[in-house]
This record gives sequence, structure tokens and C-alpha cells, in this order.
Amino acid sequence: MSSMNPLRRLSLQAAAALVAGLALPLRALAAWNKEAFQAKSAADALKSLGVASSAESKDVVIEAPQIAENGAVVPIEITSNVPNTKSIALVIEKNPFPLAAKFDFAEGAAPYVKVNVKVGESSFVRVLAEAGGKFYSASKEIKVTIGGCGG
Amino acid sequence: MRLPAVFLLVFLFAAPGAFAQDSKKEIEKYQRMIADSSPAELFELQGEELWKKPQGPRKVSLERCDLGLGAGVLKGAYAQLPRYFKDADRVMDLETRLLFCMTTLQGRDRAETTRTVFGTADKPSEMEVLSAYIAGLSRGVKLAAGTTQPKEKQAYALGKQLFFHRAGPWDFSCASCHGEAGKRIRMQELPALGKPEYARPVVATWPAYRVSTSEMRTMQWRMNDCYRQMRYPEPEFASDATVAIITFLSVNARGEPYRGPGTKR
Amino acid sequence: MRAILFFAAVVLSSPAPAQDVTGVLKRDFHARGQATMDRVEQDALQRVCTEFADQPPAELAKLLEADQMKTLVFPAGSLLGDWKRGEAIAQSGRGATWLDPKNAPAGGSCYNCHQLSPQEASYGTIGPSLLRFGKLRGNGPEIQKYVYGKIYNAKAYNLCSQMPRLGQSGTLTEQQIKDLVALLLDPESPVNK
Amino acid sequence: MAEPMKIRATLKGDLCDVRVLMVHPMETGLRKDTNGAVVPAHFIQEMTVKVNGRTVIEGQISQAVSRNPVFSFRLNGVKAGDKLEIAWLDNKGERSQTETAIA
Repeated sequence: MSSMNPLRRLSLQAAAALVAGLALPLRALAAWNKEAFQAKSAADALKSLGVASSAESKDVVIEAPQIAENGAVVPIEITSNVPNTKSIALVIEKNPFPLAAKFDFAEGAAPYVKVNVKVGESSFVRVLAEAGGKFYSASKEIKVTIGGCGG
Repeated sequence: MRLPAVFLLVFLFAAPGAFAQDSKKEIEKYQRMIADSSPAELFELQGEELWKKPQGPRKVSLERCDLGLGAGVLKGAYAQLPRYFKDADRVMDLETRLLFCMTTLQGRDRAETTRTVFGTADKPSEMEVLSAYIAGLSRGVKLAAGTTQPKEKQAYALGKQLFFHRAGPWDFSCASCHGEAGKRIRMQELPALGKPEYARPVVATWPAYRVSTSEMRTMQWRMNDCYRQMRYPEPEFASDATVAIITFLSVNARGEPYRGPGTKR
Repeated sequence: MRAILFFAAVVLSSPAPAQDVTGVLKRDFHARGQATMDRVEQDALQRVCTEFADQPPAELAKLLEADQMKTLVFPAGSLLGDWKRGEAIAQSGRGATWLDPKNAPAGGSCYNCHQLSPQEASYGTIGPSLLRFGKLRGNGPEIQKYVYGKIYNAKAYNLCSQMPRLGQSGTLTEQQIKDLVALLLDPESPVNK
Repeated sequence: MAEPMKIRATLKGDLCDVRVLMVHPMETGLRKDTNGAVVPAHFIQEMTVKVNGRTVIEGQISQAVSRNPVFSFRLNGVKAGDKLEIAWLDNKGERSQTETAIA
């Protein structure tokens, strides 16, 4: 592929931001990250989450149907087998606000979540797991079909 | 993103036969996953609260409502509906009977109790949440709609006739879509509801949480929305016609253990 | 022939053997939006298809198909419209229900029952696949006329077909049907690629 | 808010599968009602899962989560009788909280 991977492109932007001293301040846990959730592109959302770069990893597992009969409810099950995972973020690339959820896990909880989400149109979903200050990612395409009589 | 776009094109133009096979499997997976993470139970909880809530001019709950097994008996009651009720001298399905109890027992006005029979985000339907609760108390009980009383026989016969009756601007009958096995509308498999083997799993899982509207829906709603899409005028809620078709389907499904409320697209 | 017609006449004029379904519909249904109560009145074709469970005697079917054929109105000139608009009409399942505004253009609901463009994987199977329809049959005036007529009134060709009479019922306009003809026959249409 | 929340916690050894059902419209702010008026955004933004008073999961979610949300989580190092609390807060400041003993 000649086109640059958007995540790599993003990582360059983030690196530039770091150099310029514009990295986001650390936030108090669980205060709703308005900037990230209101971002209109996956790249902007990840930037707001402080994801500078990520590595594709088989240890991040997404279980979801490849075809959804209705985009209003699409079950997505996420497991991170990366040791010491402290958070998981779910991004639905083509949704109007791509960041769908972020979960922080403390000792006593496995880095696992299953959630039903809305997927507006056929889209890639991307999961980022954070462990040891690094991000590990996986993605999966979900096709949303037109169902029923459509009347 | 360029890469997925190219991938998508290749994917779409691949052999349609193989695609159909894979899509069937993937859709089954989708259906399994939505059933596993269904909020249907919440409606059962809400329904229980509503069942016990005093309402209407008499300020009484529905707890003395007789659904066919005696006043207040809920266990297994849904599974034996529709059936003939002597006090009303007609065959009733669950919602028709609930309406009867609301108007007689609670003394409520028919117009008020039927204002919102099919719920929306801001206006939930009493009928839908009550149905979820009551149906849930028949889980594991074999479906046994009435077949012996003359009016039950009449309802079944009328339901069967309605099922095959063609009318409306599009010349549709129920059987236009549900007459032949192995057909689909878009990706949805169409159960041939006139035959027991297809009626059984369907009737055993209504009422159902419909993900497309994120509402609990009942058989009365299913009749209503089918007739809408058949381009007919609107059937009256709890009318003899709707109860007759529901009787036809439920009798076809007799013997199947109830396992709802289900979850559907 | 005469015997069959006589039989049909008896069937159609005698009171329904079980219950009068049209009477039940009149009693238990009500008008809503554009779905007025006249919609429950059966015409002769609907009565015959109901009575014979969609398998009318061949002679009777031929006679009634000829009646339906008389409803066909063909516009002058080419019947090939714009396949791109045709694709949108084929995709849409809206129109003619009690929720649809009366004057909003309806869709044809084609994908509900037929496979057409290979790009659309979500298609129904109540009707036959129409993939490569024009590629297999060409797009001359005869086939244009057949496709237009079939969409306008499918019952002129097969009396108890499950396909709606989309033109005759007033669901689709002449231009919309031409656009659907193009979707099926235009060599540039994805159906024929 | 009296809207019910339902927790189901299934203990297997010292592992616990938790499933929670919530009643919430999860309005996106993009949907139009039958009169064509835009329905304002109304959705859960934050949720916490606590075991014996200690926070083990903190979630931030968007309007992309489906109406009547359902979540599953997995806890470890828990035993029968531990107190499980789940709470949420939405964009209008409404809250709901429920607790159960792990059995």
C-alpha cells in the first residue's frame, strides 16, 4: 500500500505535538473526556486520548459479528491478553463521533468488556489497549445490512 | 482509509454463492450475540412493578386478573393463550385479556388504556412491559393455545382464512411472505408460519425485544406492523381479526416449550 | 372452458364457505393516513387467487390475465430511463403504507425479493434473481416492453404472482418504471456488469 | 431516578462474570421525532463498578452505546458475600446506582 497508515500518520502528528510541548495533561480518572468523545474523526479522538502510536497485536481480541442485521445494536466483546492492561478504548471509525467507550481497569477487574453499540454504516471498529505506557490495537470490519421490508 | 475500501470492493465482487453461505453464518452469529446481551429482562422487571401497581378509579392492581388459570395465577398462563374466556364470551390473547382486566377490574377507560399500545422512547407501553413479565413466567411451559371450545375453533378457522386472504393495493396475504419455506426478504429468513415446524420457534420467542426500535414488542404489534407493510388499513388493537391470526399461529406452535421473551432484529 | 367459468362464477357469487373475511376486515380494520378502507375490497383477481390458493384453473387464469393485460399503458419511445435512479428506487421499501405521506414518491421494494446489482448483498429470494438480466437477454424494444409491462402489472403475465402491480396500483410513476427498466437492461447498469 | 438496573453476578471460583442491564434512552442528539424535531442528546457518560467500596472499573461512554445498555465485565479475586456496586451518571446530571451481594 502506498498510502500511509493513518495511525502512523497520527503518530507523527502526536510526536510533533509532544516536541512542541502540547501533550495533553493527565486527567483525573473517569472525568468524561469531552474532547475525545466530541472528536469527529478517529484520528482526532485517538489524539485526544493521548494515543501517540499503537502496535497491532493478536493479544487484543475483538469478538463481533461481521454482518449486523441492524446497526442500532451491535454486540462487541473485547478481551486484552496484553499483561497489565489498564484501559481499553473502542473506536467506530465511521460513526459521527467515533470514540464509543473507554474503560479503565484497576486490580480486581480483568481487561474485558462486552457492550452493545450503534454502528451507523458499515465500518471498521478499532480497539486500543493500554499497558505499560504503550498502546496495542486490533480492528475488525462490521458490515451493516439493510434489514426487513424497509417500509 | 484506502486499504479497507479496496478490500471492500474485492469482497463485494467475490462469488455471490460463497457470500450467501458466509453471510448466513455471520447473521446467525449476530442473532446469537444479540440474544446473549439482550436487555429483555429489564422489561420483565418493569412489568412486575406495573402488575402490582394500583391504578384506575378503583385504585387496584392487576394482581386479581384471571389470565385463564385462576385469578392472579401467572405461572404458565401465557403458554395457554389465546383461549376462550367465559366472562367475556370471546377468545382472547394476552393483551386482549389485559385490556379486559384494566377496564373491568381497575375500572379504567378503554381509550386511556389503549392510547399507547406500542411504545416509543418517550412513551413506554404498559401492554408491552406487562407482556414481557407475564410471558417470562411461562418459560419452559409447553405452548397450549385453546382448540376445543367452539369459539376457539372459529378463531382458528378465521385466522387461517385471514392468513391466505389476498387484498390491498399490493395484493398481499400473510402467505405472500410466510407461505413458502426457505425464502428471504433482504437477509431475513421468512418462516412458513402455516406449518408447525416453522411456527413453533417463532411463537415460542414472542414477545421479543426488537433491536431495530429497541422496544419490547408483542404479537399484537407484529400483526399491526405486518399489515402496515402489506399496505392495508390498520387493524384494531385486540380485535377479533388480530386475535384470530394469533390463534392460528399459536395453535400451529402447540407443544413447543416457551422460551421468550426473545430478542429479534 | 364454459364449465370452468360457470364454476368460477358460482365460487365468486356464493357466500364464503367459512367466514366473510372482507366483512371481518371492514369491521376490525380502520382507515389510517393514505391507507383508506377501500383497500380491503377484493377485485376479481384477488378473489380468484384467494379462492384457488394461487392455483387457478389455466383457462380462467388466461382469461383474467388478458383482462390485466388491458390495463397496460406503454409510453411512446424508448422505455430505458436512468439506471442510477432505478437503483435508488429498487433499494427503497417505502411508500403506500399508512405512515407514508400521500404524495411522497414510493420505492419499488425490489431488493426485498430479488437479487439485482451484485454490490448489494442484502437481497431477498421470494422472486427470481435478476443478476445480469439484460446481459442475458439484450435490451431491444421487445424486452423493454416486457420488463416495463411486468413491473407495471405483473399479473398480466402470471395471474397469482406475489409481485405487486406497481404501475397499475399507482405505486410507481411511468418515469420510475422506465428507470427500473434501465436498471435491468442498460449495459452500463451494475446489474449487467 | 427510579429506573431499574439489573445486575447478574455469576461466581466461578474466585472469578465473577458480571452482567448489568440499564434503562436509558441513549439519545444521540441526531435523531428526529415523528414531528421532525431533533431529540436532544441524552446519554450515560460515566459509570463505575466497585467491589466492597473500591473502584475496579471506570467507564466513559458515548451516545454510540445502544439504548438500554447492557455491559458484561469480569472480576477476579472476589468471594461470595462481597458487595458489588454499579453506578452511572448521564449528560443531564441524572444518576442511578444499585448494589448486590455476590452470590
